[in-house]
Amino acid sequence: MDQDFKSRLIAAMADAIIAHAEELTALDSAIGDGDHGLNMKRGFEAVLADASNITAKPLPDALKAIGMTLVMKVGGASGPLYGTLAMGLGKALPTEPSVADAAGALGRAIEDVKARGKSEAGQKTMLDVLVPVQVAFAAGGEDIATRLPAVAAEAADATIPMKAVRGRASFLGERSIGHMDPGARSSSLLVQAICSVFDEA
Amino acid sequence: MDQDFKSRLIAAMADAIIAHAEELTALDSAIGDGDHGLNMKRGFEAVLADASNITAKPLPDALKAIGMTLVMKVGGASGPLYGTLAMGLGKALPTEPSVADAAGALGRAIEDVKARGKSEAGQKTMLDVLVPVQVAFAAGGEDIATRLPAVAAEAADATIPMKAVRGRASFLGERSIGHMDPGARSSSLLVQAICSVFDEA
Amino acid sequence: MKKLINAVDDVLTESLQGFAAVHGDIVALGEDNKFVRRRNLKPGKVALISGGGSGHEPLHAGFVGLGMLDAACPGQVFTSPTPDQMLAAAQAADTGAGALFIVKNYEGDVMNFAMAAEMMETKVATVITDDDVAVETSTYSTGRRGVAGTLVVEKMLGAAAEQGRDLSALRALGDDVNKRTRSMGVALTSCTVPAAGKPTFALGEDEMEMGVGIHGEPGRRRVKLASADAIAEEMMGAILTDLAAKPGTPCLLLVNGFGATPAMELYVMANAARRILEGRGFTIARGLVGSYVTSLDMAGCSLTVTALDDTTLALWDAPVHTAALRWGC
Amino acid sequence: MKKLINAVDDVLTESLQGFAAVHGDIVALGEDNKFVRRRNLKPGKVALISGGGSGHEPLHAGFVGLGMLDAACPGQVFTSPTPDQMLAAAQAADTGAGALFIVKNYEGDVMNFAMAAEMMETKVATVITDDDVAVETSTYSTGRRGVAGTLVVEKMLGAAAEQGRDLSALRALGDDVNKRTRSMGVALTSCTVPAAGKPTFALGEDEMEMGVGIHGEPGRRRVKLASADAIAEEMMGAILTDLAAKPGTPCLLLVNGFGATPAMELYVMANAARRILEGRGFTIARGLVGSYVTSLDMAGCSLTVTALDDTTLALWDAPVHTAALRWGC
Ligand SMILES: Nc1ncnc2c1ncn2[C@@H]1O[C@H](COP(=O)(O)OP(=O)(O)O)[C@@H](O)[C@H]1O
Ligand SMILES: Nc1ncnc2c1ncn2[C@@H]1O[C@H](COP(=O)(O)OP(=O)(O)O)[C@@H](O)[C@H]1O
Ligand SMILES: [Mg+2]
Ligand SMILES: [Mg+2]
Ligand SMILES: [Mg+2]
Ligand SMILES: [Mg+2]
Repeated sequence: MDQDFKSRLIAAMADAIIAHAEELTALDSAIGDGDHGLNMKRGFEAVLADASNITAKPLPDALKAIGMTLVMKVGGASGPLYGTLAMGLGKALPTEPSVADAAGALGRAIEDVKARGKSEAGQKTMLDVLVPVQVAFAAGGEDIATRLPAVAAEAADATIPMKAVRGRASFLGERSIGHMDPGARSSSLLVQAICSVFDEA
Repeated sequence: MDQDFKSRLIAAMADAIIAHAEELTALDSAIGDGDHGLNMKRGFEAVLADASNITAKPLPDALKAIGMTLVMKVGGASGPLYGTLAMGLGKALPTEPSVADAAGALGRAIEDVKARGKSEAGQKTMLDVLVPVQVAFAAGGEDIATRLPAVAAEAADATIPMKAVRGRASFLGERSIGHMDPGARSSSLLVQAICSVFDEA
Repeated sequence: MKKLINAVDDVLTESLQGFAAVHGDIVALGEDNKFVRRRNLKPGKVALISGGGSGHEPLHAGFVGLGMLDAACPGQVFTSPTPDQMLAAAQAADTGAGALFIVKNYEGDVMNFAMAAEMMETKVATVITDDDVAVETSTYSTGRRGVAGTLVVEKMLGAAAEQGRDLSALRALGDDVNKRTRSMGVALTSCTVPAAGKPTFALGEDEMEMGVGIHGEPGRRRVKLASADAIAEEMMGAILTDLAAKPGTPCLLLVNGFGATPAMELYVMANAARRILEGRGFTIARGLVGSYVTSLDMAGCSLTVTALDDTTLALWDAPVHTAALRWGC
Repeated sequence: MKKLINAVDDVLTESLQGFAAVHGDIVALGEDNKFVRRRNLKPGKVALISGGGSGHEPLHAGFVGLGMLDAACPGQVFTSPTPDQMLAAAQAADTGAGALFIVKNYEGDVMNFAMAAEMMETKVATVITDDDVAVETSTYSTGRRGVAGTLVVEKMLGAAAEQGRDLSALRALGDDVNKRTRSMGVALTSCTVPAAGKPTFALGEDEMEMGVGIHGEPGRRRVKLASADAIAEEMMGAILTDLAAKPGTPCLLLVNGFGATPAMELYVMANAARRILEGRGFTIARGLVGSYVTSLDMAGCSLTVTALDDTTLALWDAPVHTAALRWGC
């Protein structure tokens, strides 16, 4: 993967998060503490600021560097979780991965996230987007980069009727029902951003 | 002065203050600390509660008792001042005063108030009602009890354009201009209440 | 009106009862709640008695205890207490060396304490605090208000009284500390007097009241909301001009919250005030940040500067053990 | 949004700088504001390190000092600090006996402290506080939130660490104190996160949020504004049911303001809580009333009860010298 492509991936992710920061914060205000957008924005601004260093590295190291930056800059619950995801991908991916490599690596990175969060899909968290996206990705097929954003968006929507049992929203019990999980939304935004870059390619 | 007449005087004063407590507080909110109505109400409620004891005393002692009750219950600036006024009247009045006695006693009681407040008429305080009322009272003439309320009301109105140099309103300097002084208003209400009882008699 | 209270008429009583219950090791409540007294008096020491309208908590009851006040008389909310309260407090706290009244300069307070002093048969003297530079004075007017600087006067007098100074020495010291002390405040919101049920004044979403008093009295002027730095600049400018202390003078800086302003903002203001003081060549020898002289639930703060010398610095550092201020013991 | 601040992005830094300047005798600020450290460490003592999102001041930095914390890591407002902060704090505060992390039970905090613990090469243990009974727990959920009871855990652990207890004894003690401690809160208004610029939630003029968290998270239910007595009854009911302590047990009562509630109201609540506790046969051995674990400018308060025994009572009474709590020295 060349440096320019990595740059475009980082820019797309950062742009998506920054553009939707207020929306993410508003979602988090409803069932959390109203900082998810601010947290993610701070993290991806830091990644963006360090982009030339990061993209100079081979893909696995670049991902580990992104993960470390997210851990050190995002804070909150999403920092360690997205950081773990990125670092997990970095550990599992070869320098020039195939689609199958990527799907497998995502699966392993998601396991790391579950271990870090003591969580599973179905608990109204980012995992409710990450897991179905990984499943669809692993199933593969034509135009996968074109189809995944819809899978992610639907999965994020599907968190609305869920009752949270992880994350801050879990303190609300029944009252968490009826709102989209902010982390599910940010995951969906990131999937969309990444896919758009692959789509253009 | 018989006990019933003293009772009616107390009731008239207390009723007037209690009925206008919110108005007095609103005036004090504009250029003071918003408690004049509450203070006066608390004081006159205490006088009312003790009315049977008070009215059993001869006039001078009844006035001293009212003054002591006001001092101990009103608090703020108006407590010592109205208390001093009533105690001053009690000291200066004979048991069965003539109109001339009354005007003279009021004059001496007002001097006590000035000494207590280190103040003079013209400083946007209750004295701007008490002083002209005493002057008109001392001048005497027909239907004095019918004419004094208008003197008092006009005098209270005349405090509106004044700049305060005594009382809490003085901290405002120029900004005290354009509002009626709350103590001037309560004095005018008391004059009106007292005169109405004499008028009926 | 949103307040954690029961009936409006019971706020003061219940608050005092809660206070006395929680701080029963330090204070005792007088009959009819007329005063809050130091539990263990020190015989032979001049009794320091303060008081004023309620709604400024922890002032004054929170400053009763070793090294500060011997008694505090709580008036109704924002209303001076009455002479019977001061008489009862003096009777309870005076162990023979006389009583010193510490009174904030409001005519109500001054007159009520004066009446009490006239009625007393034992030795009494009075110190009046008037540290608020927001009020532009003239020789004809009532003068300035006593505000947060009163805390400094009470602390230093408390230490001196504990050391055994006599009544006239304490009165002179009180006047000296008051002269060394200047304050100014700003409000971002009004306060709401419980009995009134609605805000005392109305401020727009983008307005503040510069030079506000501690009862929500209007101040110098109503202005557009400004940054912490700009606010501190105006307040410190007025304070330092009036104080006219020599650069290099060690200062005590008190950043005082009005009741609804959290510590995070007070420390932002402390930082702003510090930069200004240091920029003008003053040293911050001591600092105190917190909500000590409040106006019910008003948002905003005041800044107070006391120009210290060796004596006043030592008095500030002396042990104090009250509900709201405690150090050295 | 009405706040005494400069630029939104500078609030945290400036507040920390103001704090460090005013309390320079007690604390020092770490590089890049990663942590606030006790100025004079005690060699051989286990280092107590806490931290969490900012906006709860004086928690935690205000509790750094003799007899309490050795370091506190401030996160962004309401956002857990990051592992580099805890690593830096541990490096600065650990004098060889290891570090104990005191963490409020939020997944963000727990995970960030866990990552730091995994990265550390020196001895480390963790105590998690979860005193908030407003959250109805189940075995599947994240459990309860850590709220104002964290102060009690930090104070008692601080005293025990000062006395030389080792890391595993301190961890066990921390768990014990946490189990003895229950809290619940109520909000009368929302708070406003500076970077968000508007209130986190909206409450009607006649509504309150019963069981609110310390970040303005919704609580058990939104209800009509009630009297102090009724509020205290519901909160103490939930606390005492859950605590299940024997009548007669001596208790510590903490009445904690959320930032915009003045002392007068807190003491009304203290009085209400006291009557309920005493009515149920408990003794209030110690009380603390003030704004210690806040939610920026939220109005409201929490009640905390700790069931004491001789050990925990002595640990509470032991000397402490921090910016926000000080006694015995
Ligand atoms: N244990 C967990 N497992 C997986 N995802 C989680 C977990 N806890 C929280 N999250 C995700 O993190 C999001 C919240 O992130 P953020 O608001 O940045 O942190 P915080 O909750 O600490 O304020 C949630 O919406 C949820 O998707
Ligand atoms: N020095 C004074 N001399 C005469 N009247 C005064 C003086 N100071 C205050 N007053 C009167 O008292 C009134 C205010 O009374 P009140 O509100 O009850 O007391 P406070 O100002 O202490 O709150 C003023 O409106 C004014 O008429
Ligand atoms: Mg959040
Ligand atoms: Mg008034
Ligand atoms: Mg008043
Ligand atoms: Mg958060």
